[in-house]
Amino acid sequence: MSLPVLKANDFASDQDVRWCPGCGDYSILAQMKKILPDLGFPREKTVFVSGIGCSSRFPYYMNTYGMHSIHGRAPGFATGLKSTRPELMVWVITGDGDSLSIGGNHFIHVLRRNLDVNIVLFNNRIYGLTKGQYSPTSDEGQVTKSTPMGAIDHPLSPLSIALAAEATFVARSVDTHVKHLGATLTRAAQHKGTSLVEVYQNCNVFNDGAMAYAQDRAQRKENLIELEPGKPLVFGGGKKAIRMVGTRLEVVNTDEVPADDLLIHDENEPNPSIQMMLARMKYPEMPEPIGVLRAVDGVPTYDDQINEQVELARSQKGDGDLDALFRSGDTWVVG
Amino acid sequence: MSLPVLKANDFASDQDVRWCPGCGDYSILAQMKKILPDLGFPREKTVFVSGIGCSSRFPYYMNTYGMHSIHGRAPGFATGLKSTRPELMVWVITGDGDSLSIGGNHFIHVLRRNLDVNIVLFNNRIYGLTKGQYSPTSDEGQVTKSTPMGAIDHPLSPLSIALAAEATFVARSVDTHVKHLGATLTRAAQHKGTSLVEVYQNCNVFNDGAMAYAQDRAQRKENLIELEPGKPLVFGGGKKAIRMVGTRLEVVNTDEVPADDLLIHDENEPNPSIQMMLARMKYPEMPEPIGVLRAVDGVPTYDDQINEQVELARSQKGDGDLDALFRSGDTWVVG
Amino acid sequence: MATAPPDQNDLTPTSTKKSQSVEGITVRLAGDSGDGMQLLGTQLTNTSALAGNDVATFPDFPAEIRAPRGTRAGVSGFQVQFASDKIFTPGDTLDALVVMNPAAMVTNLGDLRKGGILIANEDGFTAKECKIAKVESNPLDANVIEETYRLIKVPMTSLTREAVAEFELGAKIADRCKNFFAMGIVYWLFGRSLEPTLRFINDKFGKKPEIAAANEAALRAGWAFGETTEAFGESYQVEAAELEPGVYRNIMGNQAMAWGLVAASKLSEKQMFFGTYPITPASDILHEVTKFKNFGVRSFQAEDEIAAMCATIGAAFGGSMAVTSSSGPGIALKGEAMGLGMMLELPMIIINVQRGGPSTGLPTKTEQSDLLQAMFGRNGEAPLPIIAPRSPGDCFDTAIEAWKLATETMVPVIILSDGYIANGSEPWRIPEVDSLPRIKVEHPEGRPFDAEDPFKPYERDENLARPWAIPGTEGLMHRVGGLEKEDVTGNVSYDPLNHQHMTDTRQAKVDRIAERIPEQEIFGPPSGDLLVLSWGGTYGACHTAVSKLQGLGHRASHAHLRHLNPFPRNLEEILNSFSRVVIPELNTGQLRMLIRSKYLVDAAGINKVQGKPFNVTELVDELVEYLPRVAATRAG
Amino acid sequence: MATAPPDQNDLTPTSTKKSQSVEGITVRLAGDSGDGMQLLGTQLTNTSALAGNDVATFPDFPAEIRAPRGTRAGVSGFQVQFASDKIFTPGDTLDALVVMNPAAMVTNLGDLRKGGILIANEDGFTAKECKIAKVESNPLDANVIEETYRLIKVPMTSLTREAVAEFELGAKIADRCKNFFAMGIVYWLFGRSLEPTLRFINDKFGKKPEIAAANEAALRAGWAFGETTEAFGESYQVEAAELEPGVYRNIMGNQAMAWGLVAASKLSEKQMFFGTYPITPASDILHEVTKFKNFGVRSFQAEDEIAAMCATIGAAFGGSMAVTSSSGPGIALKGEAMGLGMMLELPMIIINVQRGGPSTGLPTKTEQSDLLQAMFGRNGEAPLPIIAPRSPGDCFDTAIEAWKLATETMVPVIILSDGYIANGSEPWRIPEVDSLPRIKVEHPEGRPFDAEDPFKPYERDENLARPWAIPGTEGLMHRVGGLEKEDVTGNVSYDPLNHQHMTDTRQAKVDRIAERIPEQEIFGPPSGDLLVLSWGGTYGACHTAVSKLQGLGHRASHAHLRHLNPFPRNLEEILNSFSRVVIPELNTGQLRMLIRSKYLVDAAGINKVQGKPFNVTELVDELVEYLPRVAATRAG
Ligand SMILES: Cc1ncc(C[n+]2csc(CCOP(=O)(O)OP(=O)(O)O)c2C)c(N)n1
Ligand SMILES: Cc1ncc(C[n+]2csc(CCOP(=O)(O)OP(=O)(O)O)c2C)c(N)n1
Ligand code: SF4
Ligand code: SF4
Ligand SMILES: [Mg+2]
Ligand SMILES: [Mg+2]
Repeated sequence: MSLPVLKANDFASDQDVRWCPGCGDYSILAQMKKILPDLGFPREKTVFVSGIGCSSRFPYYMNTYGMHSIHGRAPGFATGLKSTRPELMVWVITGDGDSLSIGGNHFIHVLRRNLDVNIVLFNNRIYGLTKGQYSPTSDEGQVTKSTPMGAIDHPLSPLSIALAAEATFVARSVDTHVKHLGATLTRAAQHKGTSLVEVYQNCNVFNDGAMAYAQDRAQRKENLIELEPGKPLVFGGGKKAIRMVGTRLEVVNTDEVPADDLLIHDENEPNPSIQMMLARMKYPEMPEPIGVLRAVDGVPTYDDQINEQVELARSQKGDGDLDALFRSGDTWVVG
Repeated sequence: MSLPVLKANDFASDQDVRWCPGCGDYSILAQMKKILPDLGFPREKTVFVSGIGCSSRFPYYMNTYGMHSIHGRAPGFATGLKSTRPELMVWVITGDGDSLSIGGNHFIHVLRRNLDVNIVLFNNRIYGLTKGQYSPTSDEGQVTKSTPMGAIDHPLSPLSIALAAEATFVARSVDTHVKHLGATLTRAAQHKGTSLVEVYQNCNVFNDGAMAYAQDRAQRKENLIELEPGKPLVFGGGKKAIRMVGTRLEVVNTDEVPADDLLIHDENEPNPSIQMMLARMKYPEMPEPIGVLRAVDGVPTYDDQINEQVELARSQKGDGDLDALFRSGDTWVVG
Repeated sequence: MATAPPDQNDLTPTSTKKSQSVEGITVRLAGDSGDGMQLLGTQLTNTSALAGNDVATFPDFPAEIRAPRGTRAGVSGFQVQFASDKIFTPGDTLDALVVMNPAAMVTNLGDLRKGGILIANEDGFTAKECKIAKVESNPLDANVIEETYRLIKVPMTSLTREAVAEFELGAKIADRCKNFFAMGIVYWLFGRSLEPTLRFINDKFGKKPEIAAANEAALRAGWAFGETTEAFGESYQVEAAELEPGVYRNIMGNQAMAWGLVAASKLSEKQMFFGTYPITPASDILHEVTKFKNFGVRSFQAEDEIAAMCATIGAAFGGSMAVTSSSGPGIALKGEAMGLGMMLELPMIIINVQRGGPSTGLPTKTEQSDLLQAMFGRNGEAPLPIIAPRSPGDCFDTAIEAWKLATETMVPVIILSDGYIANGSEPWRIPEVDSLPRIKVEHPEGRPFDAEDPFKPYERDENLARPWAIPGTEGLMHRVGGLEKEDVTGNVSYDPLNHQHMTDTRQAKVDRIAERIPEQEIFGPPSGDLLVLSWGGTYGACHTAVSKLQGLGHRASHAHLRHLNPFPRNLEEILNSFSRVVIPELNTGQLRMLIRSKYLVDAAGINKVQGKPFNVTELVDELVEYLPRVAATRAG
Repeated sequence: MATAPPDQNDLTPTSTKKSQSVEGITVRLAGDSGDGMQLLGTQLTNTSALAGNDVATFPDFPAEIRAPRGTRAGVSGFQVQFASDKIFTPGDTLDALVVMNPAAMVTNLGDLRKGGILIANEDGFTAKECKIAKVESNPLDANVIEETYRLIKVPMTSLTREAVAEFELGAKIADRCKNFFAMGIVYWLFGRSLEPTLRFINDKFGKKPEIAAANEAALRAGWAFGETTEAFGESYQVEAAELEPGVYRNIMGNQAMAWGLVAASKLSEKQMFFGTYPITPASDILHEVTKFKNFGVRSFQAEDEIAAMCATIGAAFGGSMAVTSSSGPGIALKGEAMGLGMMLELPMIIINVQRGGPSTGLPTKTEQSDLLQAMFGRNGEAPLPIIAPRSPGDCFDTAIEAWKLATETMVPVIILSDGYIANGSEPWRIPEVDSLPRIKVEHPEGRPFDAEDPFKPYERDENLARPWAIPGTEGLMHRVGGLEKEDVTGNVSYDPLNHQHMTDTRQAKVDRIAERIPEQEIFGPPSGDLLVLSWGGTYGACHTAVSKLQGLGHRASHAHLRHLNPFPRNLEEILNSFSRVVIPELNTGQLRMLIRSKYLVDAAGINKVQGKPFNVTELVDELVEYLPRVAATRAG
């Protein structure tokens, strides 16, 4: 079958985009429209499911099937959809509040089930749509509308939680780092099993610059490590890297330690403990890793298995026969 | 103030205990009644809050204040209670379904907030009260009423999830190992911040023997490691231990490797990555650790902080004055 | 395959004692949860059904999995009525009561009619057992018992031990056979064939031959005890009932619901997705449905009810027959997502097997108190159709109708079952599969995408249903969501008049269902002194009560609602044709409030909130109060 | 501290033009979300209130945080009515409309009365802006506009730039000052003092003196423009209204709610716990309440609404004044836990600031469609008291009353506010703190534990309230939970008659509140041709409409319900005293259904589901249809 060659714009719906000018969401939308044609998947087989939040308006802007559902529950909808229609490419679009506050439980469960969907978590560390309350990823002490004296909750790391749920694909990217973002989304799409991509996204209205250390082109070199499989974790223009000493990670200068001492990134390692160490690296104490932290293949997906059981049952018992069912067990005749 | 000396039985309510004969819950109840008098806390300052499940009947049997709430939400109730009444000792009693299925989100959030309550998670790897459906901790492939062809979800580890939420106290014990259980509950009670104790509990009606490897006195020596701070992780009657090679853990014979090579347990290490490795050790591939995996002091608790902000505000602005509030900003006089 | 008529089998001994023919018998078996009363009851039910009786059952088990042995809380009961006439309830007062211990006796005796047969396992009435049951002295010794009932004390435990001694099973296992001994007595007493139960024993314990043999020995010993002991004078015979000809089987409500769903799936050529979270008394639907994977059923035990509801909507969006089930507390959790389901206008089924409320309430007891929750338990104006089965077997038809309404209207349909019909059972005439109604479901076809003429997801047909375009269909890409949407295009719209129009339309599409469902039927004359209006699981009791009133010469009729939203189009006319309308409900008057509001009819209520179904007698007693005295005299 | 009367201040220039005195003015300011219309509106409101007018406001902002600049979706509006009489609504049709761009003009023009003043920022009407707003050609050029309205085109952007040129701010910042220029015009037109706004500018921009100076310059330039341009003939004066004497301030509904809560906390000597999850339009209550930590307020932003509700119950169990707030979708999520709160019989407040439904609906719009959800949105029989404020300022009293009812009844009380009153504002007479009612709350005292005489947590007082014994109290240890509980002891009970008793009692304790709340008041004669029955945020429109009908000579009265469950004890009598009862609601008839059902009164409805409040005129028009013609003539 020859597929028509689609362009980014073919994935744009006819609806006006309604994010604030300058919002990081625009860039994620642009990258999504850009990578989708290359995946070679027809528009009608692509579905975007979202919760509620600024980020969750995303599906309206895509010329695919879409569902703007309710707050925090997108993984639930995706589970029903993908389990019954495994041939579709399903994306889940969510925010930090949507996925980690009200939706934290569904988030864990979709990951542990390894449903073959791609989750893009727009992390702006704030509730955007409701105009600026702190979120589970906001900093301790952060002053927001709901925390005039500073937030007292200790923030959650979406990547840590995902790793604890033994997610099979865990990655991070940044709204302004468009190439990296596009590449990361592509890899997420290609992974079989649940893919999680956390995207640092600037909310320029309610939390402007909260992640400037990662978004700003100049700063990002010093503060981010672009992970590459099988390579050491270098940053700072190749001058610095990460070493594991005993059970801890530390920053070293590359010209001061032998290359063999450096920690080599293994995204395929099934035991997530070291990946968890990476996920916990936090600015300003440490540089933060972006790219694919974990990509483990071969773990059965929920959608495959639920459908395999149906096939197996059919092959074992034959296609369901209503009449036989009705007459199973004790029956008797009247008249 | 001299407190009356209480005995275990003083903590028993007048209600008949209604678990199945042989249920592991009895032993946990017995240990709780046993350790409470030694904590020297009056009964009226002790509160048990539970969700729904066999395990969640627990509060009815304690002669303390108690709330048998709704399914999965006990941490929520505990948060309201402890935030406003920090002087109370609050216990949360929950099951594997209650805490990890419907209640998974509240579980994570209470842990990340480090509310100073003690959570006892009765893990029988099954839904007991609803008569035997699989739970988030049931084995892959487990055949239950709701999974006639075997469960296809990959199980969750409560300890891993807790560690990812940066819980400050994470422990495990076993219903049949009564001494260890009592000691672990005591340590949980003494910890400031959220304490989580997972207890392997036998449901002899719907999942009998699922954890016999840990509950059976003979088997447990081979299959469990009793963690002790600052000590190597030995088991098998001292013959075997754990070593960390590169980024992985492995079992070694103690007489074959130098003592210095053995992994030493550090429950106080703030970075939970190694503790996560312990939490992931799973029978039959590995022995499983019991005892305190993690105990990190000095992390501010939610209840302390919420009350400190109130005090601080009072000291900064003075005790709230209604009249001043009403007259703040623009006012005018009529008549 | 239909089994051979039971009497052709010679495995059953024949009694030589006198036997009396009666129209029907109501018997309750009560013992400790561990005593196997539910099994005994099920066997007696099946056997009676196989004997051609009409049967109705009411199992009543404790809230605890296994409450401490011997306590009142641990008593498990099973009531069955079998009769040679059509019956609609498991009976009010008991003709016979079997009790295995003191707790069972004290908690159940109140329902035994004066002069009824009380069979007690004497061995279970030790001083220790009496203490556990919190009774002062052995209740069997009270004079009043022998004076009021026909008491037959049987040392079941010891007799069973003797009967199974040869198999050397050890006391514990041997004692487990005593329910079969009790069963033997009961079978003798009511002239039941042993054969179906012997077959059951064989199927169930076939792999453990001694156990099978011991149970058989206990059953036969019980039967022999009845035959030989002086205590029993005669046995009772209940002739076969005149049921509609056909092949029958026994069916429980939750089972019938599951079967109805799978039938609807076949009839609509749609594979079923069943997303749920376990909860009493709904879980058995999941347990049953999940067996039907070879019918294409995908069952999903979600992390909670909210996820279950959302997954159900997701599956509906994908084009499956999507179903979710729960009970009151779980339905409360689903409310927000149900509102979205309504807004998306996708077909699905939401089953509520009601239990005693509020909050956790009385999980194992029955109630009808979630009707208004079904109507209004969502934010905003969110009308959904509601239908309710009236008996265990009727759950089958209700499930099929729900799916038909859902697909032809494009709307989630709520089914309100309850614990009483869910766990009750009755004979069910097996339908010819070909006779079942096909359910035609269509999806719009694909076409090349045309930006100038985009697909219109909220264009409507004559039922006001929108097209069910599913992902994967070329060119029909569209987005749905919970924000108000523009008529026809489905785009987000904040336009005031559009919101009014969409609100009105969503209401109208539910209302219009009334044009397509059958008119309300009425049992009895089309006008008169009293209309008894009921819904759901109280059908049997209300029907029987009205029959009795009619038998007494009253001008009383019965209308039993299956459709609760919308109501049948002729309901108003019916209501206005009676001097008095009375609505019996197992709640404080929920249907009554809807009826009064809608039709301004001064309907009275008979309301029972006790976790139990209505008794026919209590209904009759209350209903006559609403009837003119003259009628009573007329009948007298 | 009350500020000095505005006219003592000489900062404001005085107009030399003619000025006409009018009774009231309704003006709407509309522009892009980025244009600062909400600020302009708030300033005009405050200034008018300070001038002694009665004022009422209606802000109407887009659903998006910042919808794309210049689009229709991005239009933000603020309507204010100020008058020399008491007024109850922000006005129906506009006397004046200020529009900053084409989108604002086309979306708002429909509400401007014929001959009304239309002030347009000419500079905002470029071809590009017209295109973004999707209008064909410049709407200012249409002849019909000049013919229908008094159009005044002002090149605000360029005039502002000129006015602030001296500060060399750069175009972007300079342009931000143009709302102050517009404000200057408006202030001139309605003879408003510049002083409060100058003070505001100083407070707000004090740290950036050039910005402050530029804004002041723009404001003064606008005023000067009004004074000098030919286009404006005369200005309008609205005299001070005769309000009850006292010290006044302006207050918004959500703010008043927060203040009422904190007042209730003080009055009951109970510290407040406020557990919530943000949602439009309720979040501002959280934002306000959380400022009051020095009042002992502990606010908890939970992970979701369920946790918020549960934490609220936990805090109530602990003895705090516990409050939660949300809007429709969040309330749907709380349903299950609300049922538990009811079962536990603990006092707490549950606030629903209603918004357009169903599902996500129209989050920024108003509606009254959650009344039946409040009544029935839980499983089982779970009655809860419901009260509703009628205006922004009334939220204060409602909060206090809710806490009083909750504590004296031991029950969660639901407050139904709505987006309209939550975001609207009105002058509020500041109460003397001493005049506010004390709320007496008692907890049973401790005593040594006595196993023989255990504490009875479900013993009741004359209000059927149970004792509020809190953890920490010696000897009173007890367990609560969601399973049905035994009367008096509170132990779990499956007893059928106990369940009936407890169900009846929970209902009775809510019903009995009717004995303690005031009788329903009525505006107008106690009997007549028409009773308008309303509730919640529609008070102002209904009151004004009925006044008009009365003014026309109709025998019409108005009863506005604050208590929705239970209803006031004299309501039936009132309903029966009128030939016709009409219930206007911003839903499809929810109160109507309750009234019809309960009182069998054939009440009609006026129902608007458009996300907008009622207009007085539309109400009057519809209401006269229910009045005898003769009355209309009588008036004519
Ligand atoms: C049940 C429910 N609760 C609350 C809300 C209000 N609400 C909408 S979005 C949101 C949080 C948004 O934060 P996030 O998920 O981080 O998305 P963002 O807007 O930052 O992209 C909240 C609290 C809602 N719509 N529904
Ligand atoms: C809202 C709600 N959903 C479902 C249920 C039914 N339910 C009660 S307990 C339970 C699970 C029990 O499992 P677990 O938490 O492991 O406790 P256990 O009985 O095994 O101790 C379920 C599904 C309920 N009571 N409420
Ligand atoms: S509020 Fe923040 S996240 Fe939302 S659209 Fe605006 S900038 Fe983006
Ligand atoms: S069902 Fe299992 S967990 Fe529940 S009481 Fe019985 S043995 Fe214990
Ligand atoms: Mg966010
Ligand atoms: Mg369990």
